[in-house]
Amino acid sequence: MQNEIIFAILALLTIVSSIVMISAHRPIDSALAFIVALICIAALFGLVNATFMFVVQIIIYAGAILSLILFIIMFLNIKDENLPDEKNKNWWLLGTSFIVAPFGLILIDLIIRSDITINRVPAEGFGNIKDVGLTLFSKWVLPFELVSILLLVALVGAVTLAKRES
Amino acid sequence: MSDSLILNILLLSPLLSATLIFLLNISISGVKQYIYTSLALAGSGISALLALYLSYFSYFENQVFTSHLFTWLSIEDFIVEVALKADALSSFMILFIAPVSFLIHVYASGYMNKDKSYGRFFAYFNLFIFFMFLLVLADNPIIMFIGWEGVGLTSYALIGFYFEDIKNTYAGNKAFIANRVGDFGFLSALMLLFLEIGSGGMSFDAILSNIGQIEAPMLSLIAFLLFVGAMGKSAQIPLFVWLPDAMAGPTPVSALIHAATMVTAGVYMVARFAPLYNLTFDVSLFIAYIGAFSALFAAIVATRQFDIKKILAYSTMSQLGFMFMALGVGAYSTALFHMFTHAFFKALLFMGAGAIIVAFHHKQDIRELRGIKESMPALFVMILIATLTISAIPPLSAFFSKDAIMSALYASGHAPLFLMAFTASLLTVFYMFRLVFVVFYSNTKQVGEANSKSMLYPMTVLTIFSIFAGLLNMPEIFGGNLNMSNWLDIADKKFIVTHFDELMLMSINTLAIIGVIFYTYKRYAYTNTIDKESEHTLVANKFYIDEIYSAVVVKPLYALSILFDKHISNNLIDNTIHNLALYYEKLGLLFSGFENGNVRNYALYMLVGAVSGFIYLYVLLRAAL
Amino acid sequence: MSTLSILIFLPIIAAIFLFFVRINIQIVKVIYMLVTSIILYVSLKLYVDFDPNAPMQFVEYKVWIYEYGINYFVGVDGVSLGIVMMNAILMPLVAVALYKQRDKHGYWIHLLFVQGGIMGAVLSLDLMLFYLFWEVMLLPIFFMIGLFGFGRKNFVTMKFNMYTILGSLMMLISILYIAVQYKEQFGVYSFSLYDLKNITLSSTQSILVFSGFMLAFAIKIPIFPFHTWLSETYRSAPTGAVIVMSALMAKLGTYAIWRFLFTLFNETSHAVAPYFIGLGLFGLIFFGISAMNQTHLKKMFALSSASHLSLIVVGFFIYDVYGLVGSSYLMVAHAISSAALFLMVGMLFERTKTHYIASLGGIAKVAPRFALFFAFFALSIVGVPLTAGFVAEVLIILGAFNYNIYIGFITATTILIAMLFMFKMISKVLFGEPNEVTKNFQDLRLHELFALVPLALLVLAMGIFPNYFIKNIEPTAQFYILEKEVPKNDK
Amino acid sequence: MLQEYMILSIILFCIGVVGLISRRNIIVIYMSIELLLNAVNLSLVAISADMADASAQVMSIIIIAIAASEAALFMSLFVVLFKKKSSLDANIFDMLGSKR
Repeated sequence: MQNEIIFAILALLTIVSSIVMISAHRPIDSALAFIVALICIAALFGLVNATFMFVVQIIIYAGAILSLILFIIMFLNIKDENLPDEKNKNWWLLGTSFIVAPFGLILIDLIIRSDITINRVPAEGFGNIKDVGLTLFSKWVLPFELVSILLLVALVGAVTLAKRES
Repeated sequence: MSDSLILNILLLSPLLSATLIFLLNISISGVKQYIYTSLALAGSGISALLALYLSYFSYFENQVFTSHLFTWLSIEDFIVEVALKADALSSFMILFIAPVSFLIHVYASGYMNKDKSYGRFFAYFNLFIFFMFLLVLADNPIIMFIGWEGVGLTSYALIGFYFEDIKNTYAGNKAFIANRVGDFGFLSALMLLFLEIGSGGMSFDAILSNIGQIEAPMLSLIAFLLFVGAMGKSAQIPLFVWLPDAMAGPTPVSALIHAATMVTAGVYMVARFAPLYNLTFDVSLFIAYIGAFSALFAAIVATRQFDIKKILAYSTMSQLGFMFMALGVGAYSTALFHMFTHAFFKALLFMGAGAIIVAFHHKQDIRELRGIKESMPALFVMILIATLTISAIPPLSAFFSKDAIMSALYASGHAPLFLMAFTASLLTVFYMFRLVFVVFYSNTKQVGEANSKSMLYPMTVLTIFSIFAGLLNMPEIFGGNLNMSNWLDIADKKFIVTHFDELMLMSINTLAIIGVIFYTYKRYAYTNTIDKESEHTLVANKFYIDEIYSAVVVKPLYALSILFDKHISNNLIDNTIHNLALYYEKLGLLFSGFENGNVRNYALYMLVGAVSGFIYLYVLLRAAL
Repeated sequence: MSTLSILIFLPIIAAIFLFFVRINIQIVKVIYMLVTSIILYVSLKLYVDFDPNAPMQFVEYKVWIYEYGINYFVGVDGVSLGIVMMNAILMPLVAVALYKQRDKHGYWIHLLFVQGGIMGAVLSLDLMLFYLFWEVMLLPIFFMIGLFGFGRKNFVTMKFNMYTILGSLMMLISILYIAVQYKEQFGVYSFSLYDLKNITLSSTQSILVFSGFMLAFAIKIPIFPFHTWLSETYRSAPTGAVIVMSALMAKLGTYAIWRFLFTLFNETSHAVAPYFIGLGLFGLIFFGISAMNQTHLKKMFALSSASHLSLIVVGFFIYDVYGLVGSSYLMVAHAISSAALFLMVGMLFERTKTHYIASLGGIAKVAPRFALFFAFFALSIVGVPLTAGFVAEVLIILGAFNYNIYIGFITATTILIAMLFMFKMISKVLFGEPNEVTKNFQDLRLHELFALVPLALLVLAMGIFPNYFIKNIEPTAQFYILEKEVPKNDK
Repeated sequence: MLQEYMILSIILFCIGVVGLISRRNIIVIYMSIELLLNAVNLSLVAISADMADASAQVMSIIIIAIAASEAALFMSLFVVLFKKKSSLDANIFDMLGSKR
């Protein structure tokens, strides 16, 4: 019961902060709202015993990526006149919501109607570093290596992109 | 020599000489003139000799020469042999065509002397003779049609011979187009003829013996269409317009093609189909009336012409009208007889005119050619004899032939025809003597260059022919026995005229003619009447027939052409197509607005698509859930 | 490799080879001459070995795409022989006449390519193969106009191509449709002409499929309302392309009517014949009269060609032996004459740099040989006796009179129609006094004579001894007539 | 618990899509993309917990890694684009479209 209440609060917080994020005019507001959302999601991870994911989410997303975004926003010194002139922003949001709504509603409908839960009882230490690490380096070693290459490529790409113009 | 070989040589020697001259002319420049002359004269001379030989055997021994060259076409029943056949009629035709051609060749070698296109002229000339022989000797109408078109083609080339003046070539175009309108009729008739009775063979004998199988209306149609061909070639109303303009060609051309030979092809063709016309009285009568109108019309127009060659051209048309009158009432051999005499005296007249024209440096207006009697007495005598002949003064040849036509018309019982013919023949006398008196009997005097002998000798020969050619078909009344009619053995209608009537007719006719000569003498000899005649009257302008044709036929055709090309093709059809393409392009622009480069818009389209697909699937699968 | 395959693939292979090997233009011309001469030799041998009385000869059959019944299936009979010979004769002569003018590799490569394409389209008896070659021969023309043409060449070539491809696509749909029908009725796919003619279609289906084919052919020929691409295209196209289009490709349209429509849909063809005769006769007169007012030589000849092609269509659709033989004969006769005329117009343009009738004149005085040949070929278009056109026109007129007397009279106007414009054109171009443009007109050179003399002799020979040529066509026509009369009697 | 997680994931995903499409600010667009990834991660982790299998968590780790590399590229892109046009408007960068 306790879990359900925590979940409800966190979910509400996530949804509200996400909505704030997509509708805020200034990017800095969005980014701050997004941090809230990300931390809430990390908390939701923790709620289902995914401790390692909880840590990763906090460190990488809320820590690394979001700080990078904030750094960039400040670095670029974005002023109001640099922001796009979004007069019809709210209409767009509303319209797109109406388009997306059926999609979401249908999916929710399907989820509610179907019985997808298995409720297997987790073993001891599920979701901690050891468990995830073992799975990662035994079953998923090839994708892991590929991702490392991807990261390398992204690194090189980012450097060249940023360097060429300067 | 075998029969067929003679025919083949007769036909092909002009072609051969034409080809040789042509190749020489086109490949080597500066060939000596005498080479052309000898080639040309050899070509026409050989065929003239052979023609005489042929006619001799045909006349005295009733021999029929045939020759089969090769099969032209053979598709199912449509079998056309290139076969030659010289029966009595064909022999008769070549009897005057070949010698007259030869004489005019000789004449032309003088007339065209020093002309820069000497070789080309004789190439065309010999080619013409070839086609004319083909026309006359062909054993079936399809080959005859080839000859028929061929003479038209060479005539086109010769009328426009001096092509530096584009007007001459327009005259040639006019001639060919008018002829082709006639050929349209001729060809249609041949096709119908074949479809009706062609399976029995396409030779003249086969056709004429099967002709009874055709039903009456179709037969009349065929007869009429054949005559349309004759109208074109023989310059009858309404297809005569080309003949006066055809005088643009060199004078030997006018003498040979537009007086003696080609224009008479229509007469020959109708005579050839005599059994057909004997079955179709209505068409025959139509022919007779067309002939009568043409004769009268041409005679009237000729009385107010000033160009010496135009006068002769209208005279030719008028005389052809006489022949068609005779054909129309069924007196075929009479018509042919007139054609025979006409060939000589009309050729002579043209050659005389040509001699005058050469002597006076291409002056053709009779008002400028006055008083030339003293300077060229021989020419004067010959032209006078020819004029007397055409006026049908006894005992010159045309007297017999024209009188035979008159009595046939009289006996046929068609009074209007007879009256028109009578008027036309008196008008003939009038305009011919007008020409003679104006040119030769004048107070002023002119001296021209002397004519070459090669021009005068052929004329002398023709003068003799003009005088004596009548002997060939002397009527009974003068102790003759109609040799020619018996020889030709055409299905003539027999007209019974009493000797008294015939004598009366002749004497009235002759008296009237002499009266007209005197009137003309009074009016034109040593006077200035001719200068007072206006060039702007209705008659002098040929009743504005050319202008009417232009307004009724030519201009509407060009208007139609503009309508078709500019309005229908371009504006209607092509613009519709272009507009279709344009609207298509507009539609494309409409859609290209969606592709604006904003990736988030693309995402929106994707989303819309995905969502609608999703909804569709959901609705579809709802039942299963 | 057998005869027909050599005819089809030798030029194409040579063209592809030349395309990839960039060598001196002189060598390209030599190779062009060599290849076309070999083709000419092979074709002549084909003509000699041809047996008039056998239906389909030199047949070659190789499986290509087995599952869908698409095969390499070629053969020659009396009708296709004419076009094959024309293709073989004209191509080397074009080169002989033009070799000094064109110094572009592409020109000759495209010509070789189009020769192979036309051979393929004429000889193929498999519908898919036919469609393939039908499109293949279009492409070189597209490029030739676009690269070497005059005036608004890009627009014109696009218009021409889109127009033609529209028709071709309709034909493709029709081909696929009847192939599917065949599969439904007989259980296997086949695109062979002789298999497909056994299918039974309802009259509606038949008419729809017929129209699909007919649209392609009507645009190519062109028949009356589809003619608007014609005069602009001919005007813009370079000499080689015009000759190919007027002498060969347009004839292919009429040829295909006989080969495919009469074989596949004989009853439908019969049923719609009156409409096409009407359309053809209208076109005959319409194009002839339209040509009267043209000021541009090539446009005038384009319309003249269209007029004659309408006559050919009439000859086919009247559908008796005279009409069929006459039309096939006219196809060949007109191919020679129009090719020669367009060739001479090309020479005229090379010398005077103008195509306009009004600015020419007096050529006969300065260049008698040119004038002689020009007038000769123009007159052979008009159809004067002793030329091939005359024979053909007589036969078509005979067939038309056999069909119906009124149709006969209208068809007979063909002997008047061509004159209306041709004689005035001859007068204006050749006669009169030479003007500034034409006074230095050079007479025919030796190599040009080499190209024109054989054509002139051929026209004469075909006009004087037609039986020698027609005996190769006639049995084929008879064969078709007999085949047609069987279903007629069943009714 | 799984159903609720899934529903939340769907809602977040929808919000991400809405943001992605309707905003013109490229930074917000970027964050919307991140939100999409997070929504997916959420559902993956929930499934992983439900099935008691760590594989799904590994997948989300990989997704996070991809998101990180994406972030690197995006950041450099922001810098480049902003330097070029000094604007964050996505509508300016439409060179792919058929301009008239």
